[in-house]
Amino acid sequence: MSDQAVTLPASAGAVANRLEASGPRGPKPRHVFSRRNIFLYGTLFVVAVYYLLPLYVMVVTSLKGMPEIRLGNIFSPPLEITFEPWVKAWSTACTGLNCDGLSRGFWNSVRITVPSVLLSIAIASVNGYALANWRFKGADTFFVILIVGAFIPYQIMIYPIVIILREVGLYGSLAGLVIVHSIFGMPILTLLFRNYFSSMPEELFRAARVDGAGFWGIFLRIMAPMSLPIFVVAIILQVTGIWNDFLFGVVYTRPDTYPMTVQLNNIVNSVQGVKEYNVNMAATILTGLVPLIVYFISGKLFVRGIAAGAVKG
Amino acid sequence: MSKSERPNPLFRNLNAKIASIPMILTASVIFVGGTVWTVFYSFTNSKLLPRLNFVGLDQYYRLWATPRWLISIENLLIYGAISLVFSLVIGFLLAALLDQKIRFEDTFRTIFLYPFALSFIVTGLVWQWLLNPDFGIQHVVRDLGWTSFTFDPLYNSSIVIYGISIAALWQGTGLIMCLMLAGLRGIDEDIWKAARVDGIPMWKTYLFIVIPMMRPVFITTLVIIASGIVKVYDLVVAQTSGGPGIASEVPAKYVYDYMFFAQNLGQGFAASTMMLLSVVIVIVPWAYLEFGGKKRV
Amino acid sequence: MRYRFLTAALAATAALQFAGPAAATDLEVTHWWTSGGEAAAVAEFAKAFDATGNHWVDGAIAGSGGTARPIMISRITGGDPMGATQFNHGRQAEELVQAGLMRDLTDVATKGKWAEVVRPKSLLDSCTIDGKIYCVPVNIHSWQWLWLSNEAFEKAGVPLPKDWNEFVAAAPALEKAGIIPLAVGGQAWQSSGAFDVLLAAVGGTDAFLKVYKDKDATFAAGPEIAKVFKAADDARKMAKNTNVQDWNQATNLVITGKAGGQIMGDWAQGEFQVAGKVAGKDYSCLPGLGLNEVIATGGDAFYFPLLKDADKSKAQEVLAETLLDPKTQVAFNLKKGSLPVRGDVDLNAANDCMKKGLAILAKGSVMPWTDQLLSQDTQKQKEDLFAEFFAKPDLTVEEAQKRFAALVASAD
Amino acid sequence: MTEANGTSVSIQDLSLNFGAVSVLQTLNLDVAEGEFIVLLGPSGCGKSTLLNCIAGLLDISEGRIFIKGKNVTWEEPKDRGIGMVFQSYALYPQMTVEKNLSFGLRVAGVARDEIAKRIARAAEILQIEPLLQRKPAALSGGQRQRVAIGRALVRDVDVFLFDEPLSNLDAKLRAELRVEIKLLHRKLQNTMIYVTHDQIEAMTLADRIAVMRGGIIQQLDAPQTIYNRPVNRFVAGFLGSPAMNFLDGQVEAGPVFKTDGVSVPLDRYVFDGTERPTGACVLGIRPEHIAFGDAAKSMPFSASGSVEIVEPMGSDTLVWTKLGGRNLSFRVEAERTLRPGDPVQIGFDPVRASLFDAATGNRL
Repeated sequence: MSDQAVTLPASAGAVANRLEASGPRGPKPRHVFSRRNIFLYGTLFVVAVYYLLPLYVMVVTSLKGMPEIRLGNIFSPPLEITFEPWVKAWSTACTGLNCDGLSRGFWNSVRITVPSVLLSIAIASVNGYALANWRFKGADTFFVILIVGAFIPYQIMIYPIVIILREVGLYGSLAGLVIVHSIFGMPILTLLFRNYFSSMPEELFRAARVDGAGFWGIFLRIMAPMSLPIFVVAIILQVTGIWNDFLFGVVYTRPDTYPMTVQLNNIVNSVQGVKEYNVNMAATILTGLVPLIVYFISGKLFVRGIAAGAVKG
Repeated sequence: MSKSERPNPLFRNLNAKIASIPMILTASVIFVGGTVWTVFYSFTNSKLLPRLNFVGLDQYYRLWATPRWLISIENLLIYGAISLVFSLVIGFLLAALLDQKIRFEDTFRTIFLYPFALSFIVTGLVWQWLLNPDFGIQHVVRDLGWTSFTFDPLYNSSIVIYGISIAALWQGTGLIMCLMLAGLRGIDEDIWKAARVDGIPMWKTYLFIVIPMMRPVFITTLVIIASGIVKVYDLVVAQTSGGPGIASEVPAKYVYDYMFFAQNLGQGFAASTMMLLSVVIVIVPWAYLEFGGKKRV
Repeated sequence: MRYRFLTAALAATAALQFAGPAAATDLEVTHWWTSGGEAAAVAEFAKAFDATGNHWVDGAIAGSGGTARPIMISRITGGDPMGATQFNHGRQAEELVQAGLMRDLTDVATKGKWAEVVRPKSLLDSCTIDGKIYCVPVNIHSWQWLWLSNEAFEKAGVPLPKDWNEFVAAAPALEKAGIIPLAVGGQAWQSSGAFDVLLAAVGGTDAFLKVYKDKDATFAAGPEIAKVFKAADDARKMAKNTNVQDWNQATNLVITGKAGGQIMGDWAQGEFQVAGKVAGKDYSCLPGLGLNEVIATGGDAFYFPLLKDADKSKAQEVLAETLLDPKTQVAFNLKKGSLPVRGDVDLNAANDCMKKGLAILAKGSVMPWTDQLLSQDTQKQKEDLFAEFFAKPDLTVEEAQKRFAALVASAD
Repeated sequence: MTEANGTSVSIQDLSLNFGAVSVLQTLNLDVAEGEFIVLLGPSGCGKSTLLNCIAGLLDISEGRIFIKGKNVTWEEPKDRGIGMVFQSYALYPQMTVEKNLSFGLRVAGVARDEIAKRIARAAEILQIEPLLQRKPAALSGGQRQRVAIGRALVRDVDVFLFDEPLSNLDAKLRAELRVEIKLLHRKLQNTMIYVTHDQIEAMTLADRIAVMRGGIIQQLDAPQTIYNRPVNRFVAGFLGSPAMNFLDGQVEAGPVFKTDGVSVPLDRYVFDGTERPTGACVLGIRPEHIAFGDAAKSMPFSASGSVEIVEPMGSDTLVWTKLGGRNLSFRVEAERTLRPGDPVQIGFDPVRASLFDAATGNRL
C-alpha cells in the first residue's frame, strides 16, 4: 500500500501541475512520526513488552544468586551475574537420589522426540495426501473421527492406551511412547496436510497419473518435494509438542528414560529447603531452548507453511 | 465385456487404503474403541482397576451432585469464553497491525510467537511466579510506593480462572496471530485497492470484507483454540493445582484426579463421558459439515 | 517350587549377613520422597541395599503421592512393573493385590519373624490381605503434630502455647507482629489432613473412629463434630495469608519464623533438621495438638510387584529384608523424622520431638489413620471439601459440616 | 486427417453421476483415427469432465470407453495410451524441464537412451531445446505450455487430450500456439481431443466440433456445418462472434416468418424435415449475412431502419439497428462512416437464416 501512496499522487500531481502552479507536486510527503505510525509502533511495542516480560524475568532471575532474589525486585537486572544456577540446573540438580540435573533428560528427550516426530509426520502426511487426492469410501468418516479425537483430553485416553499397549507388549518401551505421540499428533497434522495437498493444483496430480505414477510415486516424487513449508510447520508443531509433553513422558516411560520436562517438573517440585528460583528458571529456560531455537530459525517458513496448510480449507 | 476385470471395490485405491491403515486404526481402535470402552465402564463401580460391576447411572448422579464438578464446568465455560474471544480478537488485531507493511515485522512476529514454543508447564511456572503477590508484580508495584496495590489473581478465588487465562493468552495468541496473518496475506490485494478507491475506512474493510473472506482460517483457528480449551489441564496444575481450594478446577483435572488420585475409575470415566458427550454434540455435526460429504470433482 | 523357596531362603540369609550375591541386580524403586529430608532418608535405604551387592535404581517422582501413584499404578497394570514401590500402607494398593499383580512376601516375613519385630502390630495387619503379607512397612508417620516456631512467638511476645486452644488465643498477637499464625499449604491433602488432626485432637479418638471407621453420618452431623468444624474455622482464619503450595514451603515459613505454626505430620521434622534447627530450642512440637496425645500409625510401606525375572525376584527379597534391618531402620527414620517400625532398635540419637513420639508409642496410645480406614475415593472427596473450605471463607461451617456428613454417609 | 477408417476413441452410453447430480448423460462419441475433435461448450457443460473420463482420471457411472479398439473403461490412465495437456500446465515445479518430460518414462522404466531420444525429438519439434535444464518457474507461460505439450509428446501415444491448454495465455500467445498445435497435428497425425470454450480455437483447429451443454452433446459436426446449420438455438447462439441475431415471431403458411410488422418470405429456406411447421418460432441470422445499402435491395427480404450504435472493430464495423422492435447487428466495411441516426437499408437471403422452434429451440 505504501508504494501506491507514492505513485498515485505523483501522477495526479503531474496533471494538477499544468492547471495550477501552486498545487501539490512530486511525491506525497510522508511523516515518520505520523499519528498512524506512533499508534502502530506504540501498540506493537507495548504488546511486545508484555510478551517479553516473562522471558526477561526468567533470564534475569536465572543469573542472580539466591540472596539477591530474596531481597530484590524480580525485574531488576542482576547486580552480580552468576552462571551457577545454569550449571546446577544442567548437571547437578537433584530429584530424589539422582543428582545429574537436566542433562540426562535432554538426551532422553532427543531420543524420544526424533523418532516420534519422524513417524508422526510420515503417517500424517500420507493420511493427508490420501484424504486430499485419493478419497476412498469411508475416508471422510475416519477423518471426522480423527478431528473429533483432537478434542479428547489426553487424560481420558491414558487408561485405554495403557491397556492397548500392554496387550501389544509395547508398554514402557520407547516404541510405545513414539506410537502414542504419533497417535495424538495425527488429528491436527492430518488436517494440515490434507488442507495443504487439497490446495495444490488438482491438475498436477492428474498429470502425474497420466504419466503413470501410482499412489506412492506421486506422493514421494511429486507431492512431498513440493511441500517443504507444510513439512516445516509439521516439524515445528511436533518438535514443540513432543518436546514439551509431560503427561505421556511420565506415564509411558521409566525413570531412566524420563524426558526433560519430567525432570524439569521433578527439579522444580523437589523442593529441598528453600525454593531455588534461579535454578528453576535456568532449568525452565534450558528445557524450552530446543523448541525456541527451532522457532527462531524457522519463523518465516512457519508463517508460509501455516498459510498453505490452514488458510485454504 | 472385455478382458479387464471389474476390480473388487475393496481393492480399488488399494494403496491409499493401505496407507491409511494407521489412520483407520487410530480412529477406530483408539478414538472410537477407547471412547466406547470408557463409556462402557462409566456404568460400573470400577475403583483402581476396571471391573464389570454395573451400577447403572450412579456415577452420573454422584458426578452432578459434586460441587467440584459443577465448579469445573463453570470454570471451563468462563475460561473457554475468555480464550476464544480474546485469542481471536488479540490474535487478529496483532496480525492486522503486522500486516501494515511495518518495519521489523520479523522481530515482532517472533516475539509474539515464541511463547508458543514453551510448554504449559513452563508457562504456568513463570506466570505463577509473576503473579505471586509476595514477590511478583504486586510486590514490585508496592515497593515502588503504591502500597495498596493489589494484583493477586491466582490467589483470589473469585478471579483465579481469569488469572489463569492471562498465561493461556500469553502462550496461545502468537499462533493465532500467525494463522490470522497467513489468512490476511491470502487476501487478494485488489480487495484493498477497491476498498481504498471506494473510500471505505480500514476498520470497516476488515470487519465487513476481509474477515468474512477469512472463513477457512477462522475455522482452523477455532479447531485449534477449542480443542485446547477442552483439554486445559497442565496450565491449571502448574499455576494453581486447582486452587485456591477448588476455585480453579477444570473438568480434565477432575477426570484425572478421580481416575488416578482417588482410584475411582468409574467416577473418572463418568466425567470423561460427559466431556466426550459435550465435545461430540458440538463438534461432530460441524466437523461433518465441514469435512465430510463435500465432494470434489 | 521347593528349590525356589530354598534359594530364596538362602538369598535372604545371605542378605542378612551383608554378603550379597556376586551378580549385582538392578532394582528400580519408585517413591515420592523428594524433599530435602526425604531424599536424605531414602539415600540410607539405597546405601544399605547397594551394600548387599545389588543396585538401587532410584525412581523418584516429584510432587506428592497423588502425582506419583497414578504413574506407579499405570506401570504395574501396564505390564512394566518396577522392582519395588512406595505406597502408604493401607488401602492404596488393595486392588493391585487382589488382581494378583503384587508379590506375596509371607515367606520372607516368616523367615524374618516380622510378626515379632514389627510394632505396633497393626502395621503388619495393614500389609496383610487374606492372611498373606504383601508389603514391608518402613516407618510410622503420624499426622497429629503442631509444629511451632519459637522465634515467631518470641517476636510476638506471647509464650509458646501448650495446646491448640492456647495457640488459637495467641493468633491475634502473632498477626499483629506480621506473622501468619498458621501455615497451611495450598495442596488439598494438607487442608484435609489438618482437619483430620483437629478431629482426632478436638473431637477425640472415639469421635474420629466413629466418623471414619463406623462411618456414622448422624454423628458426623452432630454437635461434637460441629465443635471440630469450629476449630477448623479458626484454623482457616489463621491460615488465610499463606501463599505457598507445597507442604515443605509451609514448613519453611515456620522454620524462618514467618509463620507461628503448622499442623503437619512428623515428616516435617526432617525439614527442620535439614535446616539445622534444634528441637526444643528453635522449634517445638505438640503431638495431638497438645489435646489428645495419641499417635496414628499411618506410614509408608514398600510393595513388590510380581516379576518374571528370577534374579530380580531374588533381589526383591533382599530389599525387603534390608528395609527392615535394624540399622537401616534407625538410619532411615532419623533422617526422615519418622518412627521406626521395630521396637527393638536403639534410638538414642533421636531428638526431643521424636522421643515424645516414641514415648507415646511405648504407652500404646495408637490409633489407625485415614489411609487405613478410608478408600482413596473418599479421601479425595474429603480433600476437595476441605480444600474448598480452607480457601473459601464464605463456605459456612454449617454448610461444610452438612457436606461432610453426606460424604461420610457415602464413604467406603 | 482422413484415413478415418479406424476408430480411435469410442465412447458408448457413458454416464457420470455425482450423487444425485447427473454430469454426463448417456453420451456417445466416436473419434476417428487421426481426427482432431474439439469439445466446445460453456463452463459447466461437462466437456472437461468428459475428457477426464476418457483419460481415466474420473471413474464413470455407466457405459464403456474404447481406445484403439480396447476396452479401457477400468484401466489406469497410464495404460490407456493417452497423453494429456492441462490448462494450468501442471508442470512439476521442483523438476527441470528435462525431468518433467522424462518423468512418465522413468516411472514406466523406459531405457535411458530411449528416453534421451524421445526428449530430443520432442524438444526439437517444440523448439524448447534451450530450456531443458530450466525449472518451470523460470519459463514464460507460452514456454510452459510447450513443455506441457512435450510431456504428452514423449509418451509416444495414439491419443492426445488437451484440457483448455491455451486459456491461461494472453491473446497473442494463444493465437501463436493455436497455429503450432495445428501444425503439430498435421505432422503427427495423432488423434487429438481438445476441450475449449473458445469458439475460435474450435473453429480453427477442429475436424469436427462437439458442442456440449448440460452433459449432452448438442451437435457433432464439421465446423462449417455447425456454423451454418446449427441444430438448435443454443448452438447457434454459442458459435459466432459477433453473435447471431434472433427475432421472435411466427411461421405462417406460405411459408412466411412474421413479427411486428415484418414478414420474411421463407420460400428459399431449407427446412430440416419435409413437414412445414407453423407457430411460434425464432429466426436467426448472422450479422455477416445481412446485406446493407444497395445490395440489400436485391435480397429476398429487405427493410429500412436507422442506425442506433456503431462499433468499429478495426477490420470491419458492427452496426446496430432495430428490426421489428428488436436489436439487429450487421457488418459493414471499416471504411463506411455511419453515425447514429443515419437511415439504413438492410436485407438478407432466408437461405442463410436459421429457424428454430420457440418452445424446443430445435432447428426447423
